[in-house]
Amino acid sequence: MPGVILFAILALVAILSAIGMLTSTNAVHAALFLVINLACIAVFFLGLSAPFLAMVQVTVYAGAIMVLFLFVIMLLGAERVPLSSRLRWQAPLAIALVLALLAVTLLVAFSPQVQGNLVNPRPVPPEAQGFGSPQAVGETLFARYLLPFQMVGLLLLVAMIGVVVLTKDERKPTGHISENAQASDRAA
Amino acid sequence: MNLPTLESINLAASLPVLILAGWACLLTAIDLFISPERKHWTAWLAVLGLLASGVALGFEAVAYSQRGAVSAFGDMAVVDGFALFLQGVFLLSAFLGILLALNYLPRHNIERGEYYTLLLFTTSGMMLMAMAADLIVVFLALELLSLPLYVLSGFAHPRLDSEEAAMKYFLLGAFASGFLVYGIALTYGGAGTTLLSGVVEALVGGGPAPNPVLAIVGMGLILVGLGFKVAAVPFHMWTPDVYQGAPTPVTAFMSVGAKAGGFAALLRVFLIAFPATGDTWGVVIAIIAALTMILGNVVAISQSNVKRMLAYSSIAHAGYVLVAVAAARYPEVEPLAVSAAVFYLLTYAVTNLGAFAIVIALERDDGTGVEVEDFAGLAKTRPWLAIAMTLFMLSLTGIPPSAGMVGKFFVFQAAVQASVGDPLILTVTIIGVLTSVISAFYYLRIPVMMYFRDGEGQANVQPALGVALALTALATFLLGVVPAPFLQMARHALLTLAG
Amino acid sequence: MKEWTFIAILLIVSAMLPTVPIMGGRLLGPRKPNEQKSSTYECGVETVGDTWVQFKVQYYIFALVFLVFDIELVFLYPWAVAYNRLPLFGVIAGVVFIITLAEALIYAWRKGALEWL
Amino acid sequence: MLNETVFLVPTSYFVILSAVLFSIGVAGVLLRRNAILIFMSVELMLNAANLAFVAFARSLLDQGGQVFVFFVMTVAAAEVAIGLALIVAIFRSKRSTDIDELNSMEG
Repeated sequence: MPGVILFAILALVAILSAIGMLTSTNAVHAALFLVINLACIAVFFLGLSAPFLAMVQVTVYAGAIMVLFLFVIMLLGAERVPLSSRLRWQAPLAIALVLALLAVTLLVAFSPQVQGNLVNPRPVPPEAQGFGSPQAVGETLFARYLLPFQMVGLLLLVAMIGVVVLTKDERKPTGHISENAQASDRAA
Repeated sequence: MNLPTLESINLAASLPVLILAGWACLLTAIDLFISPERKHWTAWLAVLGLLASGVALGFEAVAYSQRGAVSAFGDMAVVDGFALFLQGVFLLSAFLGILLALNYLPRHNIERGEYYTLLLFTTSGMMLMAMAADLIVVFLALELLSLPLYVLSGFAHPRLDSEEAAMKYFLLGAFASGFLVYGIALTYGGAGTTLLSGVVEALVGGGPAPNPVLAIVGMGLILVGLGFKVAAVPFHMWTPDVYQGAPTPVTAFMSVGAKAGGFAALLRVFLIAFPATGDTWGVVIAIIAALTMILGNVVAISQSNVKRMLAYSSIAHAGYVLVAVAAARYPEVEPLAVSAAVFYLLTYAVTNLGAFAIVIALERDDGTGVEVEDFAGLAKTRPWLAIAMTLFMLSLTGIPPSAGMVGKFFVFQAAVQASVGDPLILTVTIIGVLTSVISAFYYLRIPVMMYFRDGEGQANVQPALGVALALTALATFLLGVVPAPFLQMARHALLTLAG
Repeated sequence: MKEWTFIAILLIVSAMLPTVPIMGGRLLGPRKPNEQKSSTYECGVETVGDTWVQFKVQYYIFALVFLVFDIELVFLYPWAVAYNRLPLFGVIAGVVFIITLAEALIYAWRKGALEWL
Repeated sequence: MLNETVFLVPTSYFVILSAVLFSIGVAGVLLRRNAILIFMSVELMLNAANLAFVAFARSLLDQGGQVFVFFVMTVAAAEVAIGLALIVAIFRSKRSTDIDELNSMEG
């Protein structure tokens, strides 16, 4: 029975931190709430026998991506964030839409057919002992998923080109640069 | 776990994509050593890459006609008629995209080598999307297609509206891929595999953990994700601002390429993975198609900026292709409907790139000059330009002798065949015909402005743009007058199950 | 299975080490704030300018380049671990991946994304 | 301890949790105005999908689900790289990240 209790605690922490991120006025607090959420999910990965993914989640997601978010928030000093939504009718419509989405997914998740044939996790059989370990992930990745692997290589190259194009400005300065860009360059 | 052997990877079948992607990487390196003044060399090298990929595609098509469809990269990708025909459309639109940009970029002082390499990356993403046989490849191809487009739409980045366009496109794109990933997650849960051919077994009760209800909810979320990419109605809000803000050659390529890529994914996922639940998604897509056609055409009437008008027209044309997709759920109509949709994408690509080429010709350096009034009196000052624009507008409306007419006729023929037992498709077809009539109003407004109003319609057609204009005008006319060879090719563009 | 318990204990202990003294100090320590004590300490000098001083974009580009190569590393780890059980083209795929990202590095370096000053 | 006994919780619990987190993410995107917060909500949505993926992979004992999560993470990282570069570019020329001020092109 300890599993359900641990699951309940972690699920509660995850949901609360997600709501915290949603409602916090300070961008830095929102980022830290998201880090807590990522940590909870990393522990879930550990529990679902995906240890390698848990480590990747911590190093890549919480480690690199959230650091970048905090970096940008600090860089832009944009941490005082107004909570009020822009148009009056926008908020209720959005909430209604989200509740409908939630209702559908929960309805389905609780429906008998789904519950019936959802396979519950059996204890890991001896021959699949290395399930989720880096070897297992590596073997599957480099045997069956070769094409996606190469596409990720291309994606990272494109991301690098995109970053350089968007931030480095190497054109000949002529009249076309709008004055506020020059102003901000002088100020930065 | 079926370990793929070397010949099941068979690189030969997917040679066009490999050439293009490899050449894009190589060109990124070569471009580093080209001085800023001679960036057009990168453009011509990119065109060279496209031609090489086109030649490989030709050989592959010949091989395909002999031995039929074959799967590549294990069972991750499939090379069938559908993939080859669409890869041809992507290569053509990329080639015209480069021609459009060749003179536009230096004139607006945003000339950088990366434009052409990013264009090649987007095209390789689209080609991979056309041959995807696994939901992972669909997702990654969608990302490989979208990331360069986010950067390209923000290419004139000190200019604020280009950055805003990129920002809106980026946020909506990320939001859509969030839905797509969650949809794939639920489909994986319901079917036990992400292979498209595997999913179809699970829905019928086979597969490791058959859970059809979960797979159907997943399918709905995938439809939302791809709906954003194709700019169908409930998810189209981003289109006008992004199309207006992005540099015009990027808008032209985005309205043609990204849309065709989105439809490639839509057709492949829904016709291969979810044929069994055809009646659920068939109704939804038919309703979305009707809404898209109505809203796209009606709102376009009130637009004075031609770029925004073409944005709403691209939404409307997505609606017509969606009609073909909705009709394709009946197995007996599927071959005709798929080739109709694919042929429509070809005609739309050629016509829309031509229309945008003329908008580029008229656009002055500071981005103005694209209002409808600026076309006044163009017939007198630039007669050839006026004739070409009239041809494009006729084609977009679907009036003979243009390519658009054949495309629409083909789609409506498929829809009529499908609507024999289905009143909904019948009503959608009627709506389609009515909205085409409405669209005549805002399309033909421009030829009227050119011929019957006087004004000093001035435009500068630079060499590369002239070539693009000539090609698109010729193609629109030829596809309209003698469509037989292309229709024949489209008929071979059939979907086959992978693996 | 036991190694996870060690990691769990490590996490708990490392979490406790900083929090216990801070919480202890806050709860047990006497609280007598005065104007002098509660001003921000800037080595005895009055603070000048606001705290969110802006730094150069250059640092930000460096962080992005780090992110891209962090991902590469995460992909190469399973490649290295499952190296001996890979078919030939699995190895070739890894090599092609490394070459692609080496080119990304050359591109970033040549375009000056790696300058620091 | 963690692996064998503890988490033998039925898979539907994880599906429900990921559905709730996904809905919170969607709400975040629709309600917040700051570009960075919208972006974080998208990350939350992707994380909810990752959780569902790993739960299904565990119940089916199929490694494919975990590899997909691997790819989702790298795609999210690439998206973050470009998205934040865009946010910085916009901020340098407009000094604000409030997305409803991005209206210089109202139709």
